[in-house]
Amino acid sequence: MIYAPAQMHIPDGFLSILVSAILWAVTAVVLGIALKRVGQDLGERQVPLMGVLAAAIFAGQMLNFPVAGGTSGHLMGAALATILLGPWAAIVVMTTVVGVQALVFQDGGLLVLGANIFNMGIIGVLVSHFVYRSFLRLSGGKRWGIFAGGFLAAWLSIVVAALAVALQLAVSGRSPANLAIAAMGGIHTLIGIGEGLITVGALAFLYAARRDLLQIDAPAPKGSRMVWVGGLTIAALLAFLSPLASSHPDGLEWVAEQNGFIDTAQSSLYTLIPDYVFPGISNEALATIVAGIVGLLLVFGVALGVAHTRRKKTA
Amino acid sequence: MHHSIEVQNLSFAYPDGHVALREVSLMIAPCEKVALVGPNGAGKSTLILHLNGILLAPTSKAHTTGQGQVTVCGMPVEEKTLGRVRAAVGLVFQNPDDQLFSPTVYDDVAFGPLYQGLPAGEVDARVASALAAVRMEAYARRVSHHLSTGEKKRIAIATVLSMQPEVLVLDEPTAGLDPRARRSFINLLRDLPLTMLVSSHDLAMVRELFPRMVIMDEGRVVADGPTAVLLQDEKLLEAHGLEKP
Amino acid sequence: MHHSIEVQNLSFAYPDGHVALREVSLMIAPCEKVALVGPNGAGKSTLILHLNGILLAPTSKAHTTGQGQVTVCGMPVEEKTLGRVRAAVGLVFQNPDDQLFSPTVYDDVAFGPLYQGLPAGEVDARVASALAAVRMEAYARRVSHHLSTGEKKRIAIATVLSMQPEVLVLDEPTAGLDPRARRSFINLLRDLPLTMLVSSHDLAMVRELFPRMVIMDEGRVVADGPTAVLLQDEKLLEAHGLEKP
Amino acid sequence: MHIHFLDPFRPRLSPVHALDPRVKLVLALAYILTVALTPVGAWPVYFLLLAVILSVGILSALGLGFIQRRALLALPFMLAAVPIIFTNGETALFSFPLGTWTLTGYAEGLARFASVALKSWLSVQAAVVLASSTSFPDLLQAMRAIRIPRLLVAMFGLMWRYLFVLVDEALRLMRARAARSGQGAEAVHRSGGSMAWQARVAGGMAGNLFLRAFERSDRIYMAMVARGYDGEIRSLPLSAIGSGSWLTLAGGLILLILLLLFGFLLWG
Ligand SMILES: Nc1ncnc2c1ncn2[C@@H]1O[C@H](COP(=O)(O)OP(=O)(O)OP(=O)(O)O)[C@@H](O)[C@H]1O
Ligand SMILES: Nc1ncnc2c1ncn2[C@@H]1O[C@H](COP(=O)(O)OP(=O)(O)OP(=O)(O)O)[C@@H](O)[C@H]1O
Ligand SMILES: [Mg+2]
Ligand SMILES: [Mg+2]
Repeated sequence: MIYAPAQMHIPDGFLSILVSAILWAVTAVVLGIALKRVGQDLGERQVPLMGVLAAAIFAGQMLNFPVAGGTSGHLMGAALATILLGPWAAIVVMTTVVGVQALVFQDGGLLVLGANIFNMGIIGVLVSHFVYRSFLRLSGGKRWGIFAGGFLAAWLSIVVAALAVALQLAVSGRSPANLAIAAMGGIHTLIGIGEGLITVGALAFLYAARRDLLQIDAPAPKGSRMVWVGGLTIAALLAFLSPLASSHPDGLEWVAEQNGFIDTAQSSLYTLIPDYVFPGISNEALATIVAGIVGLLLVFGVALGVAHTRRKKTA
Repeated sequence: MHHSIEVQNLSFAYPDGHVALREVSLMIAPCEKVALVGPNGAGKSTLILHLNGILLAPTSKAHTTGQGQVTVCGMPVEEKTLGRVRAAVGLVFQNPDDQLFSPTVYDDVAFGPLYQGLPAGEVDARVASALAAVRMEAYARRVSHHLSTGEKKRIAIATVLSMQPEVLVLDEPTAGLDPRARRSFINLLRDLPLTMLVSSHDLAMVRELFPRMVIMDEGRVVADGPTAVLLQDEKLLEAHGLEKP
Repeated sequence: MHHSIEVQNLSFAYPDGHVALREVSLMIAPCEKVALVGPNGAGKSTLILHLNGILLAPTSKAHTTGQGQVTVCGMPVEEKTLGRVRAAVGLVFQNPDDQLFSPTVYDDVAFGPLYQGLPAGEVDARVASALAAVRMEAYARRVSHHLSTGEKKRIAIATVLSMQPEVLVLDEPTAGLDPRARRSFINLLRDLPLTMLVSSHDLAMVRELFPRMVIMDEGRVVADGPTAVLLQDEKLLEAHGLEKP
Repeated sequence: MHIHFLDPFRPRLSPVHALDPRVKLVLALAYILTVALTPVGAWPVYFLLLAVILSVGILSALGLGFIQRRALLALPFMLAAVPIIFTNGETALFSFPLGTWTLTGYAEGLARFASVALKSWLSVQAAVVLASSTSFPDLLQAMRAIRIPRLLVAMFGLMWRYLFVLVDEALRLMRARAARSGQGAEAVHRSGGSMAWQARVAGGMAGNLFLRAFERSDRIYMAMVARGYDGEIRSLPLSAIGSGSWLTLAGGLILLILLLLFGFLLWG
């Protein structure tokens, strides 16, 4: 496969319905704000600019460099997008990228798309913005601030997104907290270094060729203080939560249990129904009958469909 | 003495099944300058990509989509000679923007020598002499991105000259140049003392610069001979979508 | 009757201060076909961008970096005539990939009519006739990125023909085409019954297709006259980096 | 050089391909939702869901081998769920020594893992069939129909269009780098450079790609403006959905609801 970015796209089935739904809701709200802001900031140019840059991020994820042992480093691009476009446009761009990856390339599930956008698009962007802006401010827009800020923003965006994935898996009861956090965190601490180095390389190129794109002296866009605070909060929260969760896995287990409990409660509601609808038939018997009927129908349908296509082809 | 380039019976299909080369054979002697012409899709670029192992002839196990053998400066092109083949054959692509990916001209020209692991002093010397060969000494500290197309093309050539190749292979070098830049580029090519294989649609340049010409169409070599003779053969040219310059 | 294109004393500087046009004047009568030639950076593309108001002459307040007046089909090009000007002047850029930005050929050709606010049925009819004019009827449902460069160029022309313009302005239409595609493209241009202004480095095509030729250099019009005459003037050509075809 | 193979769409003459893309998108999402809601341990339902997706796969004439190969993409992620076999449950199923530890697998954990793996496998098959039987322009229509914001749909369209152009650019960049990655004749020098330098070069390539994308977006903007674009996103009206497609939609949804009910019923 020519295209293989960091393994961070959660497939369907790996998050509980509740977690997926909550993250969809959060993502939808943030994305709504971002879409509105972007229209105000970029005006008519927004569509071509962001569409093409989303394609550039996707293509950029294919650029690799050899790391030890036949593996290679790749770019995720959230930090680079944030530095070049500002947080709001970056959120929209990353949403487009992650969306196309799921829809077209099955990289990440559709039901958990909200979570994947949240991890790579929103968290990654907020944290990058927070780090990069802070460094710019600290260094007064000097070279070292740009490069050090870019490196740390990229590194942190990867690590934080990975920790978020681990936490979501644990809360969904799909992976024990201590293992997931240690594994995801550990691996991505290394992968993040690659992301950081590539980002710095890209910044060096752009610094030489088109310094104006790095928005060094640009006034912070509207609403970016909120983003900055958001980034700070998320970074702090995860830095605090992850070690806590992995040293006390029981806490998260408990959440996972509650989560499972909700799933259960929800479904036991439905289990009442059949007894009213089909009085006198035991569940097992019903199961067999329905299975038989549905199976028959399916086979019948397939046969019909195949015959139909044959006829079309020969016609 | 060995030939600079020896292609024997090379066939190749892309992964999607499209056959791009069919039993191509081609010999080029040291210091010969040969033009490769033919319509779009003839397979010129595909052939060129074989000459430095970016596409591999099927002697290597991993690639079994074709057959044949490519030998460059006496080395068969295969997995384990790749490094040395790439140092011996300098490949310059059509669009210079695809080749200049470093912040400054210096960094770009230094890529090859640095990759080879040469010591810093040697790298410096290589860069200086490569830039001198394309007459761009003054540009070392410039940002490639801001140069004109003609200047970028020269730098692109310098990026492979710094590896001191024996053979220079260029894909459509004059495409997109205005007449003035084209003229100065032709003069540059004339002066470079290397074996040269150049693919082009610019038959006027071919007539001026290359004593020998190879015509490809639909993956085959359909003619190979003195440029002056082939360019007189209007029937041949027309049959392969070419026009007398 | 009015001229199709009337440019009077147009000067223009880019925001970075670079002066790209200096007192350019140019009149083109309806159904005339005129070529615009000159070295890279002469200002050809900049002039062309003024003809449909992408860059605006300084009659509008927002743009005060130059002076002069552009009139197209009797309408002064300014903020409030933009919609009609853009329908009257069809602009085709050099790189068809930048021009075909929609997923399918149909969507691209329908873009102009859609933004003119035409009803769906009329849009359909416009698309069909534009594709017929470039002889690409069968391509409506195709996806742009699967097309060859020559096909893309034709579709790019269809995208502006669907707006039924009076004037067609093309920037370097034959760049990057192989001889066969170039030939068929030249035939297409010959057959289109529109006023035409075409910028090009391809003097052979200019000689064949355009009775009148305008030479620009460093932002000025340096010659304007019958192609046959100007192409004989070797001194003039050489002074402006051109070569007799 | 072209990368047509990136496009997962495989044109075929099949009822699945012929189905209205809006109906297909909704059914695919409903299927995945059903899979997600089906409780752990409701094996017959999983079996039926598998029968459904395999049937659709056969109907689509894409070839089950093709679908399964693409579905493998989600496989590496399974590793993340493996530990629950050993940490979850009471009924010990098997155990083996691992150095000083003993690793015990539990029945409940195994059931949970199996259902996660199954859910993921079933869902990804549905996504594969959707993407391979629907051209992207059709998917865009479907997205418009289910009220995804117009701006977002427009960006999906542009991104997809330029994906191919820019991936070609990225491949050419990598080719150019490979062409210059040579090795000296003398073996004294180790070739390849340091990892940090290689990463910086890759970064330069990314910067180059971005810069050209920026400049391209300017030219695209001009091409759009030249044809009347004013910042508003307009599109042709959607065509009506045929009655056959409505029927398929209704039938599909009813089947999925039945399966879901059945799952809860069996599980309870
Ligand atoms: N990556 C690829 N996958 C599949 N087919 C390809 C690929 N690259 C090129 N081809 C096809 O192989 C054939 C030869 O292409 P090639 O690029 O070698 O032609 P060319 O002679 O260089 O043409 P041009 O003058 O346009 O550069 C063409 O039909 C082309 O469409
Ligand atoms: N956006 C811009 N900002 C600043 N300068 C520009 C810009 N676009 C073009 N220029 C400069 O304006 C001058 C005229 O450029 P223009 O593109 O009009 O030339 P051209 O005649 O079309 O050249 P070519 O044959 O290369 O297309 C050039 O010197 C160019 O560098
Ligand atoms: Mg080629
Ligand atoms: Mg131009």
